[in-house]
Amino acid sequence: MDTRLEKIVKVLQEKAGATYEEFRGEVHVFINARQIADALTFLRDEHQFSLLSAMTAVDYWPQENPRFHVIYQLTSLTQNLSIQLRVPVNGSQPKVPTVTRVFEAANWREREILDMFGIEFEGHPDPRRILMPEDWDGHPLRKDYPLGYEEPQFTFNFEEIDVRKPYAKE
Amino acid sequence: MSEYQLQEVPVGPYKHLVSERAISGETMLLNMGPQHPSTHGVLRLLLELDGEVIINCIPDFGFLHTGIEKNMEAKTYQKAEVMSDRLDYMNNMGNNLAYVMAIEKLVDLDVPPRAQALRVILTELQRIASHLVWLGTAGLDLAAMSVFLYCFRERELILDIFEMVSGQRMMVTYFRPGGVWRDVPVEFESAVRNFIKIFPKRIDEYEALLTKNPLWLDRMVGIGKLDAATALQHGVTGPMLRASGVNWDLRKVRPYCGYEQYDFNIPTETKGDTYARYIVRVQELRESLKIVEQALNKLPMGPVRSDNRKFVPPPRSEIGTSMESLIHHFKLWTEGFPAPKASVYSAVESPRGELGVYLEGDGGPKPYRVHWRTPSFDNLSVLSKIVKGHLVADLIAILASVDIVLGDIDR
Amino acid sequence: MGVEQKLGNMGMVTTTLESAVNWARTNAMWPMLFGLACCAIEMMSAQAADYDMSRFGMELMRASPRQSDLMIVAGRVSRKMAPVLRRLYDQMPEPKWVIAMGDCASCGGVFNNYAIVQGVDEVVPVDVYVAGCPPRPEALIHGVLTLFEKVKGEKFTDLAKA
Amino acid sequence: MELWIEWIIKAFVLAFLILTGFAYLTLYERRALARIQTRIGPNRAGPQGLLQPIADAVKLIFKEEFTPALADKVLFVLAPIMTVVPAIIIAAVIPLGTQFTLPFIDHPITLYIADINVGVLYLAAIASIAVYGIVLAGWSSNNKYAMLGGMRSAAQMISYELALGLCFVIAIMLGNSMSLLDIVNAQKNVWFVVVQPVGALIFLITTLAEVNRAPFDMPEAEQELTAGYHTEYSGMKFALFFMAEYSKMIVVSMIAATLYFGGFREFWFLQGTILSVDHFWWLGPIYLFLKVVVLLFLMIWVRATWPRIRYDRLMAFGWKVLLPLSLALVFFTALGILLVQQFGAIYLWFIPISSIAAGLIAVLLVNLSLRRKVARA
Repeated sequence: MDTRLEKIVKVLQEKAGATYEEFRGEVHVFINARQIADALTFLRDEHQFSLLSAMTAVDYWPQENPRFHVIYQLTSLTQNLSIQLRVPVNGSQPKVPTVTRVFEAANWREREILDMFGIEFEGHPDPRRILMPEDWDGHPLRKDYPLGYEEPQFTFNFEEIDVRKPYAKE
Repeated sequence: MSEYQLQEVPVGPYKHLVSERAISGETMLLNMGPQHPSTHGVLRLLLELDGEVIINCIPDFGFLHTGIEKNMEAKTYQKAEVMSDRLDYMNNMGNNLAYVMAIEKLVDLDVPPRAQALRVILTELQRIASHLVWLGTAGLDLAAMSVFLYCFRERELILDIFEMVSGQRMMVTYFRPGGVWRDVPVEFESAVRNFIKIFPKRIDEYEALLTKNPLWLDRMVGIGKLDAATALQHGVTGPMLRASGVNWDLRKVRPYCGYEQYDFNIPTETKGDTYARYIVRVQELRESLKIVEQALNKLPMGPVRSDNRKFVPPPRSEIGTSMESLIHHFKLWTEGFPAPKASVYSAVESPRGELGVYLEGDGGPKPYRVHWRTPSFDNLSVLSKIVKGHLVADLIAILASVDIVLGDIDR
Repeated sequence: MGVEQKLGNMGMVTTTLESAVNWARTNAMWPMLFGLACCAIEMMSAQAADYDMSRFGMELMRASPRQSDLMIVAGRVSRKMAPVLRRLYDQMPEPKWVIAMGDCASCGGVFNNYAIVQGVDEVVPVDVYVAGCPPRPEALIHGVLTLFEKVKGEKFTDLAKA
Repeated sequence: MELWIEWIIKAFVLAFLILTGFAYLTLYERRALARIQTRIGPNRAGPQGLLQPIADAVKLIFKEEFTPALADKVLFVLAPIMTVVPAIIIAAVIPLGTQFTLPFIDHPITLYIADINVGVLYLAAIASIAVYGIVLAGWSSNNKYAMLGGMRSAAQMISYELALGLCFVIAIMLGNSMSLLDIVNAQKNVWFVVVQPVGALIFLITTLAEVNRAPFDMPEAEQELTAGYHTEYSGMKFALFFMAEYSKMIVVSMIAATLYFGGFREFWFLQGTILSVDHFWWLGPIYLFLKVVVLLFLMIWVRATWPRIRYDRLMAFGWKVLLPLSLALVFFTALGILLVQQFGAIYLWFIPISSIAAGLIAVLLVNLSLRRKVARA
């Protein structure tokens, strides 16, 4: 691990009780949901991690606690460093405080996670669905959401499919 | 005479985003898109207009949401690559590259130098092709229609090269984990050289049509100014960020595929307006061409695929003679290769900015989670900030300069 | 529908008129300027110099559905886009035709999932399907010519009935 | 008795000419654009695509007519008519040639419908009516894009009409008459474009705005307002707008040719030769046709090359550059004419020199302000 990152991780460990993992040179810091906004502010202001490169979530269903990880990938342009923060989130009523006040890029990313995983971001200024229609049921990227497979039509199952498949009429 | 009344856009879900005046009907809500000639696809912008001045711009997208991330989770690592082509459909080679680099990082796979050089050549050609489409459509948006056709003429040359190496014009799936699909044909080099010879003159042609054109300047200069701090706040990357004065290009700062061997500049501008973005992209055309030429001159001989048989299928000739190869081949194409239970984030510089792939394995042959950090998504998020106070016509210019690809945003 | 709906069957007069009108329709079919995804780029290529759809009088891409005759569904149609697409189709004046360009528009293509309409024929009636992902510009032009063949065989009476 | 038959026949011929001209102008434009853009253009309908306009027309006739439910029905139907009629009747005063004598009955036939003594005024009056159609179309469609298009059209027309009018004035002063025939005949020796090149240039620019052609095609700016004022129009009604736009292109080119490029007169070097209009009357229309084709090509060329100017810039350009400049030109022209009257014909050179100087100053100022803007941004 980069010595500069080491220092940062140490501070996070002391301040927020974070733990970390390392894989192929990437540092993943696990942090509590309550401290995420503070941790991001700290990284942004004191270590110039000024770019929130990516923000996403992973669903570990059927594991319930923690079911989700919310992932913040940060980049420091001046130091050319990257660090990943991961916030474990509970499966029932998943909630994470918003970080839109730290990074505005998080605004749409959080909406996307809300849309796709159903994780609520407390204090988000505009909590609407972003990709799916407003009236969509469920959160597609959850592991318990079906992919929505439809049987392809081939010559041998023509009639069978035609019965089920809707066609537009003039 | 019937009573005249304009049909109003329902404000409902946008109530907290528009101003009071829109609800009272004092300002006009204009629905731009999803079918509009200059939203570059199916983007919907809800505009609040005072006369023709934009007070508010609320982007609404997802009309092209394809469920690619979910779909990739249902396929093996190799098969899922097919999906990556269709994300940002201007940057197919670049998407492939981002994805296979993530896999290579996840399973720790080496790539032979020839494959690296080929990847550089082809992604740079793709960058040129993408910028050509951008330049053409930006010209078309501002009604300089001939540029569009000239740009597509040159793009065809690149597509011919792609077809030559991969058999497809757009959805190439040419880069594979551990190398490329197969070696390039013998005509490849002469085709690329021909392109290198022709293209600089063509760039001059576009520049002659646009760069100093007073109307073009008038439409572009000082429009949609974006300062570096706001850009970073919104996660803007790529030419847009460089036009705002931040010299950040992953090819330079975190070289991959051997970009460190090539001598090229990262064009930056400081003004951060629409024109600066145009200049940055046009200069990038030349820089990319420089890289292509150098990579082609240095193109080493040798294998184009790693010989790690656990992840890379053996060549055809081996299958007939080696039992082990046959088993590997069979295993790879029926079951796929397992990847460790871990996650990586790997990013490349796409024509639009940082194209990152978050890839998580679960020990099985299918990715547990693939997330695409797509540059257009963040680049677009800054739009509503930079269009405020501009005219509708400027919105077109700004939108063109952001260079969004809806497939990239909606995924 | 246009004038022909009021004509009905008038024997030879309408047959000759029919072929004249169908000839006009095939030679002046204005597509709607409407692209969805990857195929839209190939559609643009088909308009550009190397393939040049303008030879068939098709370079007048109309941005307004009111003035277009042909809807080329170029790309995948998501569940969110489907109502919009149908509305655009409804806004086009008769007679109108639809080409489903590419695999996604024809049958869902590689995206067999929750988000994509499995074939645009669930939403609008399709005249010609063009295969390919994306189809080459030549394939699109072939699709257009196939549509022309179809249009040439159309009868006023059929249209009046519909 | 004979007179009105003659008029009706001439009116029919003229209307026919303009309508056919419009149809083939669309083909001309599409082929020329295609050439510029390294394409081929329509070539499948008939030999070399010559039947393309007919195909377009037949298709549009047999297309469904559509009126939006919330549109103002009367005005919605009236608007295309109001746009197309002025575009055609404006041609009535344009002289296509001199005159000839009908054989057997010895009746002289003039190659224009009316030579009214205030012909130029007629042009200015009719030309400004066409904008009503566009504004009404935009308003009555009950569509926001259409309304924005209509509003833009009105604003644009007002700002460019003035400079256009002043360019009429220059031609009137040089021709010393308001009759178009006199103006043409005054250009027998030297075309007004030579005397007043900057005026001719401004005239061409303002006519581009007058007929809503690129780069001034604000009202229908496709990339901004989808289709602008005719967004909701389909079938034949849309065709009428199409017809109006292209007929106006032809007519303004005819006017430009008449006022500044010698009208139906031959080129000055052909004067007195066998190719003079005085020698064969039928050469007049041919010369005019050639000039119109060249001017039309200019319009198409501009469209293929230039980006669209922004709406507010367009107005600023009209008010701040074209209007003062054309006022200056009027002044210089008047001064030049005075000098000629006082001191002799050699002083005619004062007009082009002073106006080119004024034009260059204007270009310089615009350039400077643009450069300042670029530097400031």
